[in-house]
Amino acid sequence: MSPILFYLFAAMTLAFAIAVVANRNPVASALSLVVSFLGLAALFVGLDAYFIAVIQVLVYAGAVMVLFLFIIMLLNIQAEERRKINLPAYAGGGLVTAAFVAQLWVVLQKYDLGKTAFAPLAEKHVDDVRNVGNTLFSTHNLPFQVIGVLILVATIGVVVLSKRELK
Amino acid sequence: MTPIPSLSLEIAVLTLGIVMLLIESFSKSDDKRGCVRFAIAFLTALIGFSFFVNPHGGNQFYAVDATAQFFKVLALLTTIVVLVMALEYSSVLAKFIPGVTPGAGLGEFYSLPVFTCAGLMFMASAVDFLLIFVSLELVTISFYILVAYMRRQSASLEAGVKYLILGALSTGFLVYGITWIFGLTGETNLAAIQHALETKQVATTPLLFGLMLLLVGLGFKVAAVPFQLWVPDVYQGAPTPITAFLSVGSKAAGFVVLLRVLQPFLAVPGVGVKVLAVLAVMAALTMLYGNLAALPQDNFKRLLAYSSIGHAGYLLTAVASATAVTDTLGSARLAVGFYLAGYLLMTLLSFLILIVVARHSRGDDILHFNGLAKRSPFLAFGLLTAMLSLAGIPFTAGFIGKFLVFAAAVQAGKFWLVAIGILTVAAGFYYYLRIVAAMYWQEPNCDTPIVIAPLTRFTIGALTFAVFFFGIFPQPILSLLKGPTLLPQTELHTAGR
Amino acid sequence: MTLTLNHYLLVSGLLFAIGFAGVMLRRNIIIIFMCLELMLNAANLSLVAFSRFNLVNGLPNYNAQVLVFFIITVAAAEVAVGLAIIVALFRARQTTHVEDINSLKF
Amino acid sequence: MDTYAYFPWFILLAPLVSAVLIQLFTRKSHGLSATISVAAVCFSLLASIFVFFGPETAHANEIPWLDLPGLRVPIGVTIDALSKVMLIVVTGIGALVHIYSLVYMKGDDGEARFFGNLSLFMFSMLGIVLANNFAMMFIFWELVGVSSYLLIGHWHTRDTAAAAANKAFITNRIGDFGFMLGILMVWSVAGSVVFNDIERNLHLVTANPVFLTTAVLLIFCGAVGKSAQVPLHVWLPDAMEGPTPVSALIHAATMVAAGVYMLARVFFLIEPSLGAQTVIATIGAITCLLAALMATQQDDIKRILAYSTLSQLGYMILAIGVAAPGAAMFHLFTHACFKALLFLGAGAIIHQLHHEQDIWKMGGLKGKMKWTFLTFTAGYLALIGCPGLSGFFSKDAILMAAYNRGIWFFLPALLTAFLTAFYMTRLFVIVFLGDARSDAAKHGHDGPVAMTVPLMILGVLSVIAGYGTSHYFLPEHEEAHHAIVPVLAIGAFLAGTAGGWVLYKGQAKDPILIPLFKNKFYFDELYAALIAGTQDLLATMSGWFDKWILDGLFVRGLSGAAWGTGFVLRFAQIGNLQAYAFLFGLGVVGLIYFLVFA
Amino acid sequence: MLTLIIFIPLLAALGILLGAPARKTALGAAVAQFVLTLLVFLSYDKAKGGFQFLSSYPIAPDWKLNYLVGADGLSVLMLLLTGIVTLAAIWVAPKIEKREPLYYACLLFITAGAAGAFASVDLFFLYAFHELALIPTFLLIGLWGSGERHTAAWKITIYLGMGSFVLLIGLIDLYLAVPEALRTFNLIDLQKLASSGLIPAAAQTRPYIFLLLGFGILISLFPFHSWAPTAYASAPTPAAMLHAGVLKKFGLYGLLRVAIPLLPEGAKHWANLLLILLVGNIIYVGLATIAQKRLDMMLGYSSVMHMGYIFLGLAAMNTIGLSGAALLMFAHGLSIAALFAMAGMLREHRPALELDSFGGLAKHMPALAFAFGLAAFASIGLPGFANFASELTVFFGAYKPAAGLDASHFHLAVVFALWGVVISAVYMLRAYRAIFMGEPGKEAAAWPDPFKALRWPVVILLAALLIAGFAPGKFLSFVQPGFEAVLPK
Repeated sequence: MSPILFYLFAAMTLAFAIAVVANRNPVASALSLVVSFLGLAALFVGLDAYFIAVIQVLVYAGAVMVLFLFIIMLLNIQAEERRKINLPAYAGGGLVTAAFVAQLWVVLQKYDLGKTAFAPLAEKHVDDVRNVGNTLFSTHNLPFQVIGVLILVATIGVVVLSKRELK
Repeated sequence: MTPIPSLSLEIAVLTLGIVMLLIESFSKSDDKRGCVRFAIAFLTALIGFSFFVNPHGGNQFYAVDATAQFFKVLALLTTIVVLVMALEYSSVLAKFIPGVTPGAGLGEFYSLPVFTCAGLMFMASAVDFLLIFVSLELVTISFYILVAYMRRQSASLEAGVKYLILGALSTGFLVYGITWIFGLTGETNLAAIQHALETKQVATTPLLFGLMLLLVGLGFKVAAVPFQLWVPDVYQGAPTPITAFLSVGSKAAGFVVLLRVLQPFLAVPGVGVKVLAVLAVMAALTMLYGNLAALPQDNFKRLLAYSSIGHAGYLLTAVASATAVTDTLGSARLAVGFYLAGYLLMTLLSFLILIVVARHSRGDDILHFNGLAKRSPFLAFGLLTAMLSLAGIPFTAGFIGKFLVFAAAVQAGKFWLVAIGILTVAAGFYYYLRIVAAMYWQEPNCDTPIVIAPLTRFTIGALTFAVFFFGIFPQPILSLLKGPTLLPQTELHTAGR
Repeated sequence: MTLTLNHYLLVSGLLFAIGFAGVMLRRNIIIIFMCLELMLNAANLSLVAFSRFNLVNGLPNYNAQVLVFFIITVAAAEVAVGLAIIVALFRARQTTHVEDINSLKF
Repeated sequence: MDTYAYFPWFILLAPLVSAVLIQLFTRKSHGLSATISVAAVCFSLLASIFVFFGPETAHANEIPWLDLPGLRVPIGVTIDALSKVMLIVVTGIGALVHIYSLVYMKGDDGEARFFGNLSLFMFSMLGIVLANNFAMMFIFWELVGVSSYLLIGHWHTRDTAAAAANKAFITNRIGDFGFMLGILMVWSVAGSVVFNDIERNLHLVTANPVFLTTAVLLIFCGAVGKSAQVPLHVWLPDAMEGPTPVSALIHAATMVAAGVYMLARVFFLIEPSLGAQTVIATIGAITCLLAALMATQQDDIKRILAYSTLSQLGYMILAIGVAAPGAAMFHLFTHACFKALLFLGAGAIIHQLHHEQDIWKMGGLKGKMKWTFLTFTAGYLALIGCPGLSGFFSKDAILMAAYNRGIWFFLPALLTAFLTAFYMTRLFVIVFLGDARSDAAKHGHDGPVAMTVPLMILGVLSVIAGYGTSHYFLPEHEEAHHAIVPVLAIGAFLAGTAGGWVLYKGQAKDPILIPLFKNKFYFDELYAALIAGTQDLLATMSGWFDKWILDGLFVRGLSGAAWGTGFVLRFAQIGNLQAYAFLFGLGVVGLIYFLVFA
Repeated sequence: MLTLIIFIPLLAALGILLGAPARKTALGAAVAQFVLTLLVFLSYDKAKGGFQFLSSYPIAPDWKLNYLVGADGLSVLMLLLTGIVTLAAIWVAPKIEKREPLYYACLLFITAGAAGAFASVDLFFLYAFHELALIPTFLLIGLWGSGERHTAAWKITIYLGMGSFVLLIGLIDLYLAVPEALRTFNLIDLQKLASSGLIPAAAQTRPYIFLLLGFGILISLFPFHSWAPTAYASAPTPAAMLHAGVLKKFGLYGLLRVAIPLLPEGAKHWANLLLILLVGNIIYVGLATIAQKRLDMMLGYSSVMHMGYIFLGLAAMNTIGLSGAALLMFAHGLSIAALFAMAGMLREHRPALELDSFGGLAKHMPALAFAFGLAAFASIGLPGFANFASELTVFFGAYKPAAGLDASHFHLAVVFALWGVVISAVYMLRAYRAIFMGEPGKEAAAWPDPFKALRWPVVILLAALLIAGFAPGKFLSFVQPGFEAVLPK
């Protein structure tokens, strides 16, 4: 991926991520999130992870975001009412974030190996889906089964937690 | 008999869960108690079978070793007692969940712990970040549901939300930490990571950074300061059986993962010592926070929450003293294992009695235990046992646990931790004995007779006995804990290459 | 100028930090939840980057990609359960505002 | 082992058996108790006489009491000239006092208890006499302290008696403090507490003169307490709160002399240390002078005698200090006779006058209590050193020894002789001569036979005790005999008697008043202030510190602080999810800093 | 046999909790225990020496941990003390109005714990058995105590609980000080290791200070004593007797059995510290005792003070000192138990036991006055009682301490200790005078002489004191060979 595209998508991802946090309107936040994830998917493509990129778009931008929006609509949540802004909390949160970023920066500076470029792949076009699928269903079968259980449990949970009260 | 493959235990538990779900779906009767009793019997039988599983085998994700077997037994045991609690608690639960008839909607409440149990068992065996992550999330997500289960009680929902948000936050850190570790070593299997760390030159700073992120995630699971804040609120709000499950199961699994995850890094120069130091600081803070903040509590459930933080501190002390490689006295793994076993018995005992008493006294404050020795000497004695064990009085399992923890700390020469430990133990004496004082010194303020279901009575009796038994004869647990080292030396090389 | 691993790691880290900041700063639970998703995705990004960086036999490390797949799945399940809880809470208290849910304290 | 070896044990055990029997079984029966006690003491007396005339059995059999490596404490007896005569004194006077007490204590509520305690005292005192080692002596030393305590406090409902008993015991304990330390010091170098062993290893003790002097002086502390020497003399006058027979036996004749006896017993230690001798002699001289001065202004008949006892004890100590233990023992012997006599006489008077003790409320008893008067006179003359009576000889021996040592020891002794004559004459004149000054005194008469017979026996003894006995005590070869000493002594005697006679003949109240003497040089006040200023103050301070600082600040404070910290920590648990997330983040950042960058 | 001594009270306690008649069962158990301890005392073969009556049961083979009981001369003596005081304490217990079964069960638990601790030849059980008494004490003081009983119960429990953990650290440290292959909890084996120099001198100082502080807290070593007076003052009579008389001796027993023989170099290293603290016990606490206005507090403080003498004997680290200390433990246990027993009788009339509220009791309660007088004099060291003989021995021992210790420091300590004898006379006589002497008040004249209550319990205690006082050599010969064997030459 050319650096320009990288910068573009990275900026897009980050900018809309900030928008998620900054927007007062939940719907706007949700939509910003979708755009951010799209940017992310593009970055995945740039890393030759096509399957993941597709999944990202399908699951996140498709399913999860719809769910979010759906709930926001269902609960009819308006823009966050203008409550008193808790300045110390904002300042504190900001400071912690800044500190975390600073630490991350230093860590990256000390990670010399990370300053090298990516090595090229052995072949130009990798059979991404096949490889992932192969791994998933052969060697990584056990965690995959556990994921299945997890989804079962989540399903039960959602049913239990949101089934209607019978009067 | 021929050895049973280890994985069959988890499969059996999952099958049980699914069968319970099917019964819930297709059974005409609303009364699921028979089903629960069956589950209890089944799980009890599984504990028996677990001693016959093949001690070898496993693969890159799934280890079969003494630690795993031991923690699986703990998970099964916890689940059994939680189910007993759930039966005892069902009348309370029924009030707070929607349903036409009294028993409706309870079936899931009984089956979810079984799935959680499977998750805990997977965690006990997990030696690859993939399986660790997945099984951890299985456990966590079922806990989200269980904590928020009482939909009509806003406290339960509030607890659910808090657990959800903070849990997800910690998951974020955990995943990010795994990312870094993977990125630096190129492996997700712990043995492979160890191999990589031994052979490859890995940049220390990013490694520490990743490790710390990992510790954040695991620290959350085991309720270590400063990631303990969810504990009191969630414990108090959750249905009591779930609180017990959280404080025992989740914590035990957290510690087994912590022990396994730490293992590869301890030998790395410049990393192991620092990690242990940071763990020691966390341990000290955790002991102090849990035990001191418990002092002014008046609600027994919340008090147990703080106490559970305190115990996490002792366990962390042992982890932070992980230097001894042998299985003798002073080994951290032994200390953690035994401590957790004792902690399990006494905590479950306390919660079980709490459920019974709270139902009859209509409240779970300390003053509701006033004069319990007169109202029900049996319960009072059970709770006395639990409190003594939690406080660390000899001849109880809790004492042997503390003994091992302190032995590990002394062995490691961490005397400042020991000093804090002693101070906090003294604080612990105060708040645990407050319950004893309430039960024995005070006059009862309500004299409704306490009726105890036979199964509950039996469980209380058995747990009480076990607390004393393992306090006097620690050898059975020691033998269980003895065994091959943490990581399977076979199949070091991962398949993904 | 070539792209290095650190470029991706930086983006991922910033994304993580933004998500984290959102969790600390926003007061609407649903938005907090979105921010948590941001954090998970930040991890995904660095995972994919590392996977591409740590080539195995000239191919990306598929271990990591499978992990990303799992993370996405788990995140989806988490969102489902989480939103169910939030809905239940909203039904009980008519709010999704964190400051309103502090009956359990001290 | 010959039969004689058993006798010392009989002497020792008879009173013990009596004491135990009385305390355990016959408390209710006064008559029986008294009989048992008297029988026991008579038995001891008889046995003592046998022993006295028996052969010297220095190594009678021993019973091991403690037997540890390096520390052997036997219960064993020493029979030598010293102990033989002391046995006779103790049992003899003891027997007389017991008999006397039969009458004196008749009808007392605690008669049985009294006799029980008296027997206990006899046992303890005889133990001191017979002891063949320091530790055993210390055991009985303590026991006489206790029996003295019990007997002084016999009338325990009286507050003054209780106070006096406490004072006596504690003052003695202070003396014992030094005594024990001295014993330890000697033992630590000599390796044994048995007198014979120490004597054998004397060179080890004397190797270091400073050490020796310290040790001897510490041992001397014991004597200071027991024999009521300045500055630990204050208990003895107060001890007169006890029944008079007790005063006679314990606080005049025997127990208080135990200090002197002990010093004589360990004289082999004192002998090599001139420094210690000087200190001992000085203390003795000061005591005899001060006590005599105090005696001149007392009004209580028993107190006058008590101060006189102090003064005479001072003499004995002085004698020890001037290296004349023989003279000291001689004086001890004669003093025991006449002082017991005087006390018993005073007791007879007090008994007949319904417990009146103020000499100014007596008077004219010469005619009414004839026997008492006669015997008292004998004792009086013996005490003041009337030539020809026992006191004269013994006092003369002491004065001679003091004179030989130096004029500074001799002069106080001489002055004391003068004062003794003065105050005893004062007493004698006021009590027996002149007119009766109270109703009780008008109706006085002699006591029953059991009372007068002991008086008579003692009276005879007081007169004759000086004849034929001196060789028994004093060394064969006198160093130097100065004629001037007896002359001066007789002079002092004459001057004192005359002075007393002239001043007090016919007086109804005291013509002279010297507050310093009357108030006993303000020792009691000084000590009261000292105790209040040091011990009580320290006690109060310690008590306060313990309650408020150690327990309050540290123990309760610490637990309070823990609780308070817990209370504050709870506020981290504010219930707000956002706050939790923030703290969580803070923790993350902090720990990353700590782990990665610190 | 030793197992029986431990388990008879335990079984009796369980029986009582399950409904057996409380007082009868308890008394029966106490008598049985007493007879057994006496039997052990009489049948102990002094000529053979060492640990006898050994029996063991494996508990945790991984740690070479066994339930191992046995008794040498010291244990035999302490067991006898336990038997005597338990019998007296249970006998003297007054009528209990509420929850009688629990009361007696607690007492029996305490005695079982004490007996177990004294009979264990295994470090782990030595420690564990002692703790058996902690909670019963808590319940006893809190439920049946007097005055500020709750505060007192909290203080003693938390203080001692914490002390026990300090002690535990010391024991662990000691266990780990031995080379790994040889590690054991077995005291006999440990002793062999120590004697053959396998516990290096450098590794002895740290465990010793932990043990000293841990045991010290249990013994109320200055300045960790403030739990004791209040607890004893508030505790019901039998509990105070058992605790002050027997249980407190456990700490000393531990020092004698564990700390000093196994860690002699450590003991020497810390000897000066111990001297300072024990002088604090004797002088400071002694003075504080004088300042007390209540009999129970005074007795509590006095028992703290007397610990100083025992420490003095221990500190000397020679046969004389240790033997004297051992006998003094025995003697002090009996005398303080007797005093507390009688204080309990007085408490029936004046619950606060203020000294000023009594007076002149000797007149109408001669038996009590007599018995109290004996006990009081015993405690301040009257010859004829074991206290005197043992204190004397301690002084001798301390004056010539073992080689390697600074004798001049010990001389100074002995000076203070001897002065303490004066102090103890002051407070004890003051109290005796305030209670028993003087003119009795009107009310007091009507109080009956508790002759019956005194008759057996107190007589047993005093008789034992007298026997040991008259023949201390016999008792010392139980402990002396043992000490001689373990002390470094």
